[in-house]
Amino acid sequence: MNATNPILLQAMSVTKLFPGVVALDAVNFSARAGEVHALMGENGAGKSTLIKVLTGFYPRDGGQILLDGKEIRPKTPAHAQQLGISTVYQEVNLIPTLTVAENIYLGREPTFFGKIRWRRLNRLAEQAMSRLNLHIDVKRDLGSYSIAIQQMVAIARAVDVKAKLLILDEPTSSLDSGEVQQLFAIMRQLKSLGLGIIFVSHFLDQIYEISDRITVLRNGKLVGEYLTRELPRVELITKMMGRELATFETGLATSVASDSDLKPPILEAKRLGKRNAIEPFDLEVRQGEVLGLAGLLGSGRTETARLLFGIDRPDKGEIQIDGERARMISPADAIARGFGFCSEDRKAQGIIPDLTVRENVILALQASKGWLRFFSRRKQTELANHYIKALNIATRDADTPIKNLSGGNQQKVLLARWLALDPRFLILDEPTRGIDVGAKADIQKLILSLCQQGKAVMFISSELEEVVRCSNRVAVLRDRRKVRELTGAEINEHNIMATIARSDA
Amino acid sequence: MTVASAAPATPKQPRRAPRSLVLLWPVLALLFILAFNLAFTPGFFHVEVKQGHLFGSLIDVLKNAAPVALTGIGMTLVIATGGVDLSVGTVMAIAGQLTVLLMESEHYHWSMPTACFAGLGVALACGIWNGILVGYVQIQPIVATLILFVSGRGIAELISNDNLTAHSVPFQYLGRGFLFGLPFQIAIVIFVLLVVGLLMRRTAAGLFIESVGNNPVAARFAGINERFIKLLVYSFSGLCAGIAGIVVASNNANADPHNTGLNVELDAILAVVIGGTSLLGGRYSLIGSIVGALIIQAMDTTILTRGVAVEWTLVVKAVVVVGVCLLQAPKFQRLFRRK
Amino acid sequence: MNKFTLSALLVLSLVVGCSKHDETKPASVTTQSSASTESSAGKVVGFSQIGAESTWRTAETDSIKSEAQKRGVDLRFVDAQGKQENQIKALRAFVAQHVQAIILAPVVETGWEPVLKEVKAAKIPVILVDRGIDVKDESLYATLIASDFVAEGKMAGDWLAKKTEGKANIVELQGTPGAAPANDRKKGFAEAIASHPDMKIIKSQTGNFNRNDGKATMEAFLKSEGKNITAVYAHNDDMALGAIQAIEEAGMKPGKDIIVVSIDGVHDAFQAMVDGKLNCTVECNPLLGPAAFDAVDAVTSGKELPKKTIVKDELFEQDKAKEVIGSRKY
Amino acid sequence: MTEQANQLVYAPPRHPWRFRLRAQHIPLLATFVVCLMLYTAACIYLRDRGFFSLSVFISFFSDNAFLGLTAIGMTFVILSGGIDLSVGSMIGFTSILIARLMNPEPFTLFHHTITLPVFHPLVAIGVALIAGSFLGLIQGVLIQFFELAPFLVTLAGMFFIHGLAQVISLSSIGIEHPLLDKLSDFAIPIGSASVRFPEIVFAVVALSAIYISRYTKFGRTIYAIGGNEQSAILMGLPVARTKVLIYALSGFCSALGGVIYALAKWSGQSEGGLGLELDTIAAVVIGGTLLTGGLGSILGTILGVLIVSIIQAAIIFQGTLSSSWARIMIGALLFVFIVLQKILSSRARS
Repeated sequence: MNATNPILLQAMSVTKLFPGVVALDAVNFSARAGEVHALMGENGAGKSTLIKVLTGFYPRDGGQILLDGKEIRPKTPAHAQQLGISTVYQEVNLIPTLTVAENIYLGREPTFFGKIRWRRLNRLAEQAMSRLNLHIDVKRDLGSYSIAIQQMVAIARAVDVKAKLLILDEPTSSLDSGEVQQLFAIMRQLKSLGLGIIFVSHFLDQIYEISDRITVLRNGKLVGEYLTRELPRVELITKMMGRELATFETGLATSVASDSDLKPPILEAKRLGKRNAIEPFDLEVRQGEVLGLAGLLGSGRTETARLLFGIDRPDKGEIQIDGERARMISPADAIARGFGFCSEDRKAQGIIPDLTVRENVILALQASKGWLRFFSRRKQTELANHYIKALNIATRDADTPIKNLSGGNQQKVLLARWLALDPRFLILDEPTRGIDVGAKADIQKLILSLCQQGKAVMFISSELEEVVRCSNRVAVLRDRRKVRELTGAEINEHNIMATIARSDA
Repeated sequence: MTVASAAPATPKQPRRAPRSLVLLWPVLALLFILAFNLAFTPGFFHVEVKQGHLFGSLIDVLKNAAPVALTGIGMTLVIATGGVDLSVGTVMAIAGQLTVLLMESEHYHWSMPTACFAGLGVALACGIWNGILVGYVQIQPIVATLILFVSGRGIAELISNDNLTAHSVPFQYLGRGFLFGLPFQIAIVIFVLLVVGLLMRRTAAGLFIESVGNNPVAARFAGINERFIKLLVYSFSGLCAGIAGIVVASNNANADPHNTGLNVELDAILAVVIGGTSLLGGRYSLIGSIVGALIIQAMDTTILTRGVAVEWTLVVKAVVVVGVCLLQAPKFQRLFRRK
Repeated sequence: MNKFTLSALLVLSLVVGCSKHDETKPASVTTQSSASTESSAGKVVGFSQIGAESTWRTAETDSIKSEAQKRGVDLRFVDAQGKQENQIKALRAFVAQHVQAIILAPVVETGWEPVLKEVKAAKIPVILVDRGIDVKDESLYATLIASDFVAEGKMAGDWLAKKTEGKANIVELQGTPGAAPANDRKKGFAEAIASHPDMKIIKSQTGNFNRNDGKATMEAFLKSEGKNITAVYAHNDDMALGAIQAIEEAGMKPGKDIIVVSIDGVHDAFQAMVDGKLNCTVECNPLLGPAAFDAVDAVTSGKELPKKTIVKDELFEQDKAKEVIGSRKY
Repeated sequence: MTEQANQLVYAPPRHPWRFRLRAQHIPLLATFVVCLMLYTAACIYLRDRGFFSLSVFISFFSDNAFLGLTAIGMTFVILSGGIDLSVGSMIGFTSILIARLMNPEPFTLFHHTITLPVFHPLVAIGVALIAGSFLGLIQGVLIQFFELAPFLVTLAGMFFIHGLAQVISLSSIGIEHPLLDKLSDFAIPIGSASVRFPEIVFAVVALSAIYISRYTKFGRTIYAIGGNEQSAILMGLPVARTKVLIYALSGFCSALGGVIYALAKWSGQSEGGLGLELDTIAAVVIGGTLLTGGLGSILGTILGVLIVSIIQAAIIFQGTLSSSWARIMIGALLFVFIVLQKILSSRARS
C-alpha cells in the first residue's frame, strides 16, 4: 500500500444526533481502494454509528459522503449495497432457518423466467464457499452450523455482491485463530483485487497484522488517522482511552497462590456427558481457583458449562457438590446451590432488553429468593447503584432500560447480576467478547479478586492469552472431548495450542 | 461513554416512553370519546339518583365494562408473558353455569359462598389446564387455549343445557347491587385490581412475568422458573374469567351456557392492547387495560345510546379501534410532528 | 410403532367413550305422539341441527331426539355449531350413509340449492323444520314444518296496536344481525304497525338474542329516551327478560310503565307474565319432533305432503299464562 | 494471534442425524404420520357408515375448499411472523358482495338514491377479488408503515370487514345465473367419485402457492422475514413491500375462498365464514408452521386442513354425539393430535 491508493469513500464532517446526544460529531473518515482500514475506539466511541450511517441504516444529520468522488446518500442497507458498500456485522445477520446457499444468494438468486434455479444456486454457493476454503454442505440450514461458519457465510455473501467497499464490523469476535487466519487470507486476496475494506475489531494483534491504516474515534469525535506501521500499540491504546495504559495494566496478578489444590472441591463432575454435546469427562472445581476452559469454538466449552449449570440434562454421569451427588435439572437448582453462569450470548440469553439496569441486576438474586421476598425499590436501587459504581457501568441512571446501553456495559450489568448473588462458583463464558480493552482489564481484575475471596471461577475465553493470564488450572477441550488438564507452570499458550492442535486423542 | 448510554442500541425499536406516559394515549382516547358524547349526545353525562343509587349512561359504562375489565386484568398478565388466552369467554360460561347450578338445583342447594368458590375453583382448574399446556407441554398459546375455546362451551352445556335462573338475593347483589351508590361490580373490579396490583408491586411476580415475556431464555438462565410463571398467569387468567362469569350470571340473575362470554376474549385482548401492553410480551400496564375496557364499553354504550343502525355498528367500532391504536403508534405520531 | 397404535387406540376410545355417554343420557323431554310407532322403526334418519345457541333450540333438538328414540328410529344427529358449511357437510355425510330421510333445520334461507340437488339425486326426501329456505325448485324438499316468523312479528305488532290503541313509542331489541328470525320478526312487526301512524319505533338495536346484551341495550335506551319509551318489542324472550331487569333497575315497572312484548314462549317468559312483568309472548313451538317424524313416515311410504305445514303459533297474555304455566314443557 | 494458529484447519461439526433431513421436514413428517393414523382410525371406527370411500375423501377438499384457500393465504402470513384474523369475515364479505352485485337493490347515499346495474357473475367475482386484496393491502400498510401489531390490525379488520358485509346486506341473498348451473354440473369423474370446481380451484391455488413459496424470490423473502426480519432488512431484501403484499395475498386467498363459498352455495351471507380464522390458524399450526414465523410449508398446511376436515367429518359421520359432546370431542381430538405431533417431532429430533 502507498499514499497513491485512490480514495474510494470519503466522509466529511458526518454528524449524527440521537435524542439528547451527539453520537457522531463532524467526523472525517476516508477509505482507500486496496487498503484495510481499521476503525478503532472504545465501546460507544461511535464506530457502529459511523458504519450504520455509511450503510444507510441511519440517515445522517449533517456532512457529506462521497463514493468515487460522487456524493451518495444511502437510504437503506440495500441501497448502500447497490452503490457498492457491503457490510458484515458482528452478530450474524443471516436467516438461520434457510440453507447456507440461500443465505448467500438471497435477494439475487439465479432465476429462469422468475423461477429460482436451485441447482445452479447451490453450485454457485459451493464455489463461493470454496473460494473461502470452506467445503461444507451448502444445502443444510445455516442454523445447524457454528457461529464461525455462519460468519464465513456472511462474508461470502458480502463479497459476492461485487462490492467496492467491504465493511467488517467485528467479524472476528466469534472466530478462533485458525478461522481468523482464513479470514485474513481472504481479506488480503480481496485487497489485492482493489477492494477497500473497513475493519473493526477489538483485537490489537489482528489490527496490527492486517490493517494498513487506523482511524481512532473517541466519544463521537475523530481523534486522528494514522498509518498502522507508524503507530505503536501503547500510543494507539492511549488515543483510544484518553488515558495511559499503565493505569489499567497494573494490579493484574499473574498467578494466584498454587495451594488451591489443597482446598476441597466445590464441584466434581464424574463421567458427565451428553450425546452430541460433550463426551463424558471428569472435572473438579476447587475453592479459590480460576479454572480456564480452552479450546476452539464448538469444542464443547459452552456445552460443558451448560451441563454444570443445569441448563441441559446430562445423559451420562453425575455431578457431586461438596462431595454429595446433586440433582440439577434447571438453572434455578444451580443458583440455589450458589452457582452463577454468565452466558456467551448476551443478547439472546443474557439481557432482558426492556427492563431497567436495576431490574436486570437484581433478577437472579430475586429469583433465588423467590417471588414473595421482594426487595424494596430502595434496596434495589442501592444494589444497582453499588454495581454501577463498582464496575464503572456507563449509564444515565439505574432506571435506564438496559437495551439503551452499549454492548460492553450490558456485559457489565450481567456480571453485576451474578456478582449480586455472591456465588461460590461463577461460570463466565466469553465475558470479554466484543468489549473494549479497559473493560476487559476490569473484568480480568474482577475474576482475580473473586478467587482471592475464596470463590471458584470457571473462565471460558477464545483469547488464550487471557486464559493463561487468569487461570490456575486449564482444561483443554477438543472435538467435544476434554483432552488434557494443565496446571501451574504448564499453563502457557504454547502448551495449550499444542494440545488443541494434536490430532491423536 | 455517556454517548453510548443514551443512543438506542436497537434502532428499530423506538425508545419506550416512561411508564406514566404509556397511559397518556389511552386516557386521551377515552377522554375524546367522552368529549364527543358531551358535545353530541344529549343526556350522556346526565347522572341522577334513583332508588338510592346513581343512574346514568356513565354509570352504565363503568358497570358494563366490568366483565371485560376483569378478564382484561388476567389477560394483561398472560400477554405480558408473550402469550394469549382465547378461552376466557368459555371459562366465564363454565364458571357461571356451575355456580348457579349448585345454588339453584334441587340436588345440591349449596350456599352462595360455597357455590361461588366452586365456580371459581373450576375456572382456576381451566386456567391451570391452559397453564400446563403452555408452560409444561409447551404448546403455542393460541393453539393451547384454542382447545378450551372450542370445547369449553360444550362443558358448560354439559353442566346444564338450560338457562338457569338465579333467585338468590345475595348472589344477585354481586352483579346488580350497589355500594355507596355505585354498582357493586365496580367494587369487585377495584378489589381485583388492587390485589393484583399489590401482588405485582410488593412481590417479585411482576418482575418475573415481565422478564419471561421479554426474554424467556435469559429469564430461565437467571434462575426464574418460567414454566411455573406461565402456569401462574394462565391460572390467574382463568380465575379472573371465573369472577367475570359469576358477575355476569349475577347481573342477569341467570346463567346461560350458550351466550355467556361470547366474543369476550376478543374484547379483552383489545382492551389490553389499547391499554398499551405489547402483544410481544414484556412491559404491561394493568391500569391501561382497565382504561382499554372503559374505551370499548364507552364506545359500545355510545353506539347504543346514539341509535347507530345495527348494520353500521361493527364498522364504527372497527374505525374507532384503529383510530385509537394509530394515535398510540409512534410512527403515526411522528407523521404529524414533522408537519 | 407401539406409540402409534397406542395413540390410535386413545383416539378411538375417546370417540367410543363419549358416544356411549350420550346414549345413556336420559331424554329430558317427553312428547306426546299421535302416529303409530311401528312404521318408522329401524329407519335411519339424519337430522342436521343448527346448533345449541339457545334454550329454544335445545328444546327442539330434544323433542326430535326423544321422538326418534320412542319410534325406534336410528337417528344420525349432527350439530352444525351455527355454520351452514357444517350443515352442508352433514347432508353430504347423510347421503354417503344412505339414510332414508333427512330432517333439516336450515340456519339461513339461501345457499341450499346445490347440495339439495345432490340429495335429491340420491332420492332421499328432505323435511325442513322450523325455518324455510329460498329455492326456485320446490321439489328439492318434501315439506316444511315451521312457524312463520313474519306472522309472529305481525301478531306481536297487532297485539301491541290493540293494547295501546295505536299509540306507542316503541324500542325494538333485534336478534343477532343477519339471522333469519331477526329479519323476519322485524319485518312482520313493521308491517303490523305501518297502519298506525302514532306507533313509532324510536330506537332499534341488536341484543343478539341473549339476556346480557338485551339488558345492556335496554339500559342504553332508557338513558337516552327515558320516560319517552312506552313499549318494548323484543325478538325473543331472553332479550325481553334482560330488558325487564333493566327497566326495574331504572326504577320503573315493566308491564305497567312500559309494555313488554316478545316472541318464543319459553318457561321463564311465562313466569315473568305470571309476575306481571311481561305483557305477552307469541309462542314459537319448538316441539316439532312428532310432526317431523309423521312427515318422515308419510314421505317414505310414498304419500304426498303439503309443501308447507305452518305450526300454529299462539299468543299468550298474562291471564292465560297463569292457567298454562304448569303444563309448559320447555 | 500465534503462528501455530495457521495449522488449525476448521472441521465442520458432525450433523446430529444421519439422514439428510432438514429441521423443517420433521414436523411435516410427524403431521403426515398422524394424519394417516387419524384417517385409518376413523375409517376403522366408522366403517359401517361408509366413511372409507373416495367420494368422502374428495369431499374433505370440496367441503373445505374455502378453509384450504384461507389457510394457504394464512400460511404466508404466519411464515412471515404475522397473523391475519380477518380471513373469516372476508368470506362473508366477498360472498355477500358478489350476491349484491348480481342482485342490486337501490340504496341511498347522501340523500341520492343510487341503483346499480345487474352485474355478470364474472365481473362480480372480479370486483370481489379486487376488493378483498385491497382490504388485505390496507391492513398490510397499517402493519408495516405504522408498526401496529398484526394481531390488532387484523382483529379490527375482522370487525370492519364483517361490518361492511352487514352494511351491504344483513339478510342472505340468493343468486342465480346460467353460468352457475354449468359450473355446478361440471365434474371430472374419477372412479366412483368426481372432482368438481372447488377442489380444482383449491388444487390450482395450492400448487401455485407451493411454487411461490419454493421457487420465487417473493416466496423466499417471506421465509427470510419470518426467520429474522432485522437480518432480512440488512440483507437488502424488499421487506416492506413483501410484508404489505403478503397481507394483500392473504386477502386475495380468503376473497377467493368467499368466491368459492358463494358459487358453491348460490348465495351470499354476511355471516358466512364467521369464526373461520381460528380453524384456519389451527390448520396452519397443525401443519407444522410455527407461529413465530420462518418455519413451515404449504404442503404442511394442506395436511393440516386435511386433519381438521377429518376430525370434523368423523364427528359428522359418527352422528350420535350431542352438541355439547361434539364440541368437547373436537377439542379433545385437537389436543390429542397436537400432543402426539409434539411427541413425534421431539422423538425424531433426538
